[in-house]
Amino acid sequence: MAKSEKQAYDEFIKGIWRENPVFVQVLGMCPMLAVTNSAINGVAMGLATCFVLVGSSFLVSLLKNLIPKQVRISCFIIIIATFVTVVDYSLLALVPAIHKELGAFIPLIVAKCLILGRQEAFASRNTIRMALIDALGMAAGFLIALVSLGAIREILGEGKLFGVPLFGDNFEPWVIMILPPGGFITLGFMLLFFNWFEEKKKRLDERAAAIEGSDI
Amino acid sequence: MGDLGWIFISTLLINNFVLAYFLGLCPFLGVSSKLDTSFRLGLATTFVMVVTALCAWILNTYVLIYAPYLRLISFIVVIACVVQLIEMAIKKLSPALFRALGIFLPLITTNCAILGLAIFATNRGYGLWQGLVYALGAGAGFTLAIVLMAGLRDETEMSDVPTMVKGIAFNLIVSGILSMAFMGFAGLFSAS
Amino acid sequence: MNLFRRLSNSFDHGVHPRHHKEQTEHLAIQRLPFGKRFVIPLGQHIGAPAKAIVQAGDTVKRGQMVAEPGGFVSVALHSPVTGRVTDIGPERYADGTFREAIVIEADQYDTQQMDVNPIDWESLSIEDFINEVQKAGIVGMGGAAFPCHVKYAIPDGQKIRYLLINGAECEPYLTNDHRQMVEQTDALLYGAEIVRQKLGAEEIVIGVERNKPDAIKALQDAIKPGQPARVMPLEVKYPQGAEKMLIKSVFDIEVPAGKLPRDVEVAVNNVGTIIAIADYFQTGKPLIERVVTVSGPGVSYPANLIVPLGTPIREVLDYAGGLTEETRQVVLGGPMMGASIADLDAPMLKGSSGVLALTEHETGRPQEYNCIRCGRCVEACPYFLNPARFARLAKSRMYEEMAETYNVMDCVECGCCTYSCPSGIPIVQHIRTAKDHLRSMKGKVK
Amino acid sequence: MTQRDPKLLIQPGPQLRQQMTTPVVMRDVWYALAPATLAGVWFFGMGALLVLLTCIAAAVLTEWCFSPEEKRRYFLGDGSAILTGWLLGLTLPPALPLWMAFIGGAVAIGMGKTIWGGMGGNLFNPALVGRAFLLATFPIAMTTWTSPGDFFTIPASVFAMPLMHGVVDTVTQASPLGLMKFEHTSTGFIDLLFGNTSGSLGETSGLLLILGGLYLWWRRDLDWRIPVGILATAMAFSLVLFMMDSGKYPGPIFTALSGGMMLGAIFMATDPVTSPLTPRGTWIFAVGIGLLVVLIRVFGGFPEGMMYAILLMNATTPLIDRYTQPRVFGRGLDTK
Amino acid sequence: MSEQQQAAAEPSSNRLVGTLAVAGLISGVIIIAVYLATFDTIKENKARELREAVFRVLPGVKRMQRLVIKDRKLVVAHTEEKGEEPIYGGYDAAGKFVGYAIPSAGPGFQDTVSVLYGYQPAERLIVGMWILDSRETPGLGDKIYKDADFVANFDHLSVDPKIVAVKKGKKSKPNEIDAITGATISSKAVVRIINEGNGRWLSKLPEPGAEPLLDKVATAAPKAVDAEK
Ligand SMILES: Cc1cc2nc3c(=O)[nH]c(=O)nc-3n(C[C@H](O)[C@H](O)[C@H](O)COP(=O)(O)O)c2cc1C
Ligand SMILES: Cc1cc2nc3c(=O)[nH]c(=O)nc-3n(C[C@H](O)[C@H](O)[C@H](O)COP(=O)(O)O)c2cc1C
Ligand SMILES: Cc1cc2nc3c(=O)[nH]c(=O)nc-3n(C[C@H](O)[C@H](O)[C@H](O)COP(=O)(O)O)c2cc1C
Ligand SMILES: Cc1cc2nc3c(=O)[nH]c(=O)nc-3n(C[C@H](O)[C@H](O)[C@H](O)CO)c2cc1C
Ligand code: SF4
Ligand code: SF4
Ligand code: SF4
Ligand code: SF4
Ligand code: FES
Repeated sequence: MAKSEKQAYDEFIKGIWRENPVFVQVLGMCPMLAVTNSAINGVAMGLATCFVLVGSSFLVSLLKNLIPKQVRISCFIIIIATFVTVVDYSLLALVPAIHKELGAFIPLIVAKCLILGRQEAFASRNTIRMALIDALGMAAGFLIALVSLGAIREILGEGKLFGVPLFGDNFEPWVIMILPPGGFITLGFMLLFFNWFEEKKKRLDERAAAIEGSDI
Repeated sequence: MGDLGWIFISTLLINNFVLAYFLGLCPFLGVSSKLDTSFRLGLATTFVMVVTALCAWILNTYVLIYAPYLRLISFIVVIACVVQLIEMAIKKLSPALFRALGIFLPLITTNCAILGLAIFATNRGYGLWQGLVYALGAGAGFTLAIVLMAGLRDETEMSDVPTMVKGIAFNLIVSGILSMAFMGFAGLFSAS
Repeated sequence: MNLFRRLSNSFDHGVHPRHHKEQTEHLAIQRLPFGKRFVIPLGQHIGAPAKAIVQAGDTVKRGQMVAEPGGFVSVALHSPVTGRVTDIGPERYADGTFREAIVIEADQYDTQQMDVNPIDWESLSIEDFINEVQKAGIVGMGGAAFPCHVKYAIPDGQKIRYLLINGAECEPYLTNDHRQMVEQTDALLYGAEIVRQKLGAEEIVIGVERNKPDAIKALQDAIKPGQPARVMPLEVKYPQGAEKMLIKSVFDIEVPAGKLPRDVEVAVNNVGTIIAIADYFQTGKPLIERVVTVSGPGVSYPANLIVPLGTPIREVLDYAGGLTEETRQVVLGGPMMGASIADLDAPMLKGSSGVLALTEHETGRPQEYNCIRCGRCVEACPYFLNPARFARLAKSRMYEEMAETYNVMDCVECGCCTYSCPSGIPIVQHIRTAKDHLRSMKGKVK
Repeated sequence: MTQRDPKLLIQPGPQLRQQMTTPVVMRDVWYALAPATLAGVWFFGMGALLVLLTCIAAAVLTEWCFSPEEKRRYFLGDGSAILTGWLLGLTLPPALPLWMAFIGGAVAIGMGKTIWGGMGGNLFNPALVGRAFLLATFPIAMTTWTSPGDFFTIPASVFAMPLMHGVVDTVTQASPLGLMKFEHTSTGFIDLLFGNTSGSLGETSGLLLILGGLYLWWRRDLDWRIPVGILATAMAFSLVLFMMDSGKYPGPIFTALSGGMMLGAIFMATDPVTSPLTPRGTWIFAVGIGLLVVLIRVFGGFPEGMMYAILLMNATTPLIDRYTQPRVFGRGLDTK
Repeated sequence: MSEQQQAAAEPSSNRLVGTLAVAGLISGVIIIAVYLATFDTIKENKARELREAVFRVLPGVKRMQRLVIKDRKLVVAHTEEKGEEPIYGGYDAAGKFVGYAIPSAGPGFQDTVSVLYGYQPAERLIVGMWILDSRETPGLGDKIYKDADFVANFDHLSVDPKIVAVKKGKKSKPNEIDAITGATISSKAVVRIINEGNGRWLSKLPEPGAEPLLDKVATAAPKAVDAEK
């Protein structure tokens, strides 16, 4: 069982780092950039996406043997759309203030290839347990990305984090960060940082390999 | 609110779907640096958008007032079916047009800008003509953005962009600059 | 813009380098004394190499044919001196390669008189005329060394209306054509008349840049009433002498890409070429010597010299006072189109119009910067190409696009783009690389 | 016997080069900018000079940090980073906090130039990328214009703590364009020409900028089509509007002399790197800028449209270049 | 899906349609369940939002009701109909008419701005203004609702001949407001939107004193709620 534990752990972690849907696969960005101008919006959008992803992965892997191949995409989409509608109504009922900011973009979760892609690539081929773990991992990765993006934009753009002022009254907000260009630029620089990190790691690995090689 | 001209200018320039709403980013960032392809993708998208606006209006007027909860599902299903039908129709009627636009049609169906258009037009309570103009503006805006981007990328393919930046990160930052430039249109025709 | 260009008799674009002609333009042509050893490469013209018809040890007379044409696009070679053939074998060429050549040792005691006779050109048929020109070894003296008679072989259905004589001499430093126009005006007009009549052309037009007023005047004065000839003063601009530019300037006709001047009913010849033809038919002297400008800040006594072909470059330079300390580079031809050479013992050829010694000041290369897209090259290119694009595309090895979208093959390598680039980008070099690549690819496909 | 002469160089042709080099071009632009800059500093005082120097320092520092080591010497040596900082500085409000100016300079080079591969690779005017970023980031500080004042008094806002507001203690006054747009008041022609108005350093003295432009034109560093095209288009467009309603719309002279029009048309739209290569393209580019400037100034949300007009046309430059290739000599003729 | 199943024969089209139908059915059931579960809350949220806005723009108002133009007459209409453009009537505790709350919208700096403003017909005054929806720039344009000074401009503002925005501090006439420095455009947009609303509505409103009476039956209904609740 240890092996499967390890495997499950790997499955989970890969979504957060190695195959992070945002930073590595750069998927499903559209609604994300529009709404992540504050950390709380990032959390809300992230959770909404998580719910849809996990819910539909569960259902898809549950029903995978019943759905004929020819109509699987349509079925997936119907399942996803169902969950999205559920999220939409729930947010509207429970947190109308947040729904007002995200509202228009929530239905767009349907169109994110990230979610459909997970159904197609993973949930429809794996056990319920693995599908759930995979979905949770991806969702966590997505959530982390959204929250960090929202946090950066909120900190610079308003001097706050989750609405709490950080720098005192005299802070000069960087308005661009909450405007559309700020979304592009922030994500661009985050990816840049990711690339830089990966490159650095690769170079270190190479050097380590070279040293090992020279020993022989 | 009903000024059609302003709706068009606004969606084309001020609230450009790509540069201000981040819709249709995948084709925008990923598809191509080939001008010709981008332009045709833009045209096809505009076309699908207009059809979508029409469908959305029909649904909103005749179906969804009775069953608002079916909005999302019905939009998706109807858009997918209609695009499929159009694709078949074009293939039959005009092979030339099909060669020009056809291969893009299935791709476009999954593009969030289309669904976004239907949802936004509904949220704004647009009527038929307003919705159609909105779709036209959004499609033209998408085309404008993607064609400009294709030009920029084509040009930079030959310069020595640092490897670390190359790829999506670079495209995003360039989009940021483009989006900044488009801010110049803010307030157009609403101030005077 | 266009109207302005028309009024000043010129083409669009091009560059205005300082022409530096003042060093030699007033110096009468002198004769370079005969040296000892002459090297006559068999393939010094465009087309098939000539075939040697002498053997080592043979004695030859000055003006005697030593090699016959190796095909239709090929010409005969003649001995520049009376002497003895010492060797036939590979000899070093100015560009450093080795090529088959006939080596002739001059007879120190000979008077170097020629045993030749004038030719009655008027009775020659056009075919015989072409044969004679080929036999005389005459090639284009404007630099390309293209066999002259090939130009005269007009296919059926085409005709020549104008004989255009290229006296532009747009390359800086060079004044050999200039001096010939001044000193050998009658020979030039006589030669022109021969070619005109043989080709059945209606008119002779001599295009001369305005910086040679004495040549323009001399020609105008010498044209006899009734001779269908006129002189056309041209704007001083490089590359005014490139044949298609010249045709544009003179007749306002664009020779379509990939076509020849004859497709627009024009034949273009260099001044030196026409004089060589006049010499041959008037006296029977084949092409064994040519006028060469020796100039540049690196020589002490610039001059215009009649140089027997095959003379080592060193002897030409020595006659002009030798190279000064500051000399960094020796160029064969003009400074724009000419090639720099490192081997001064290589021979002077039919196409060598000048020997220039340049110093650091002229030849120093600027630090290469990235292209700043300033557009100077675009506005310099007389062919309306986009050299900046070439440089960029070539850097990314996108050669096919260069040819398909941007017509790189139309480039004549005139060098205007490189000349005008403030970022010091060797654009022409990039273009040559691309062309070489494209040609080799084409070879492979076929 | 056939010995290669060791002293002689072999170089591919052409052997001659004209004398102009990129660093010389850049330095020419410095000289051309100097008089207008000095005048601006004279009008606005030491504070403005500090803002300008900060921009230059930030630009150079950023260039140094991010250019690849092997190219660093050339990138810095060509003097274009200084020029970018300088031009940015000329477009900023004279009382802008220095830390903001620093960010502007860094963004101009970092986002406007180095990520594009350095000199020559960028497709947007770096100085304007920096300015657009600043305007969108600190819109209030960037639109707080002070009137020309005493030379030695430095506004306190200049020394604001990093990340904090600057307190503007000098007299603020709307720029001529702001007055025009929001209050329909025109500023005198003479004031505009000599620069005694509120605005940024480089917005002020039209006359000296024109002189600088003439110098550059004489040195052949500048494509005359761009300033001429921009000014002609903008003036014609505003003349049409002016004739329709002279109370509401500014006249052509005001349009030409106010705001960043001169600086933009002469020094920024002409940035060779970001303007089209082909002569025909250059005309289109210039006309496009002229139209956009007036459109944004008159109908848009901003009093000044020069920056956005240039950036927008920068974005179209690759397309313009592609579709305005000159007709190659001897091609595309209608031959029989 | 396992290899064997994939290799199996094509499922019949009945099965395909059936699967889709079942999927649709299940999803329909889920959606309707959620819809019904959230229906009341959502409705209540919306009503509350509107209510709050109306009471904000009409100070002193205790009750409200929805009014529409029908046959060129302003009448009470509790139920929504398509194509209607409603305004809201506000009444004090005694049931006496106080003023109208009029929605209007138009282009702002970025996008459409929706405004609700209170209008008192007797004195021809604007008595309050609230932004229902806008996408103006945070920190600049959003001051049209975040800046209390600006909102306060719209208390006792004369609509004759029309409202005018002037530079901050220059306000001198009863029909003028101070624009926000740095957001002149948004300020002017609000003014223009209100002027447009007035243009659309003022001529259609009944004579002062002839306003529709407070509909006793509807008081408890969500459309006209008691403010003290
Ligand atoms: C860029 C360029 C410049 C040229 N300049 C001259 C020139 O100044 N004088 C000249 O006689 N030929 C010049 N030529 C060569 C002419 O194009 C052409 O070959 C010559 O005039 C034909 O005469 P020829 O065959 O008698 O030499 C030039 C060629 C090129 C490509
Ligand atoms: C196969 C061939 C045939 C040519 N025929 C002619 C011709 O009939 N007439 C002519 O003027 N030039 C002819 N040329 C010469 C070229 O057009 C050109 O004059 C020559 O390459 C010298 O180049 P330049 O004039 O640019 O120096 C021919 C060249 C080749 C390779
Ligand atoms: C990024 C940015 C966002 C802006 N947003 C708004 C806005 O939402 N509303 C507005 O009226 N002005 C906005 N402006 C300012 C206008 O462009 C214009 O400069 C301003 O209305 C002039 O106002 P003033 O004369 O009151 O300073 C913005 C400016 C920038 C740079
Ligand atoms: C005439 C001229 C104008 C220039 N204008 C600008 C400018 O507006 N902004 C800028 O950053 N650099 C300018 N430069 C400098 C340089 O071209 C610029 O930094 C490059 O864009 C960097 O790649 C200019 C250079 C010249 C020769
Ligand atoms: S498939 Fe969809 S989500 Fe994925 S990259 Fe393309 S558009 Fe984006
Ligand atoms: S696929 Fe569509 S939804 Fe997904 S990121 Fe791209 S445009 Fe947005
Ligand atoms: S070398 Fe070629 S590209 Fe350059 S200017 Fe001459 S013809 Fe044009
Ligand atoms: S002249 Fe040089 S720097 Fe200018 S555009 Fe041409 S290649 Fe680029
Ligand atoms: S003189 Fe012009 S190149 Fe020969």
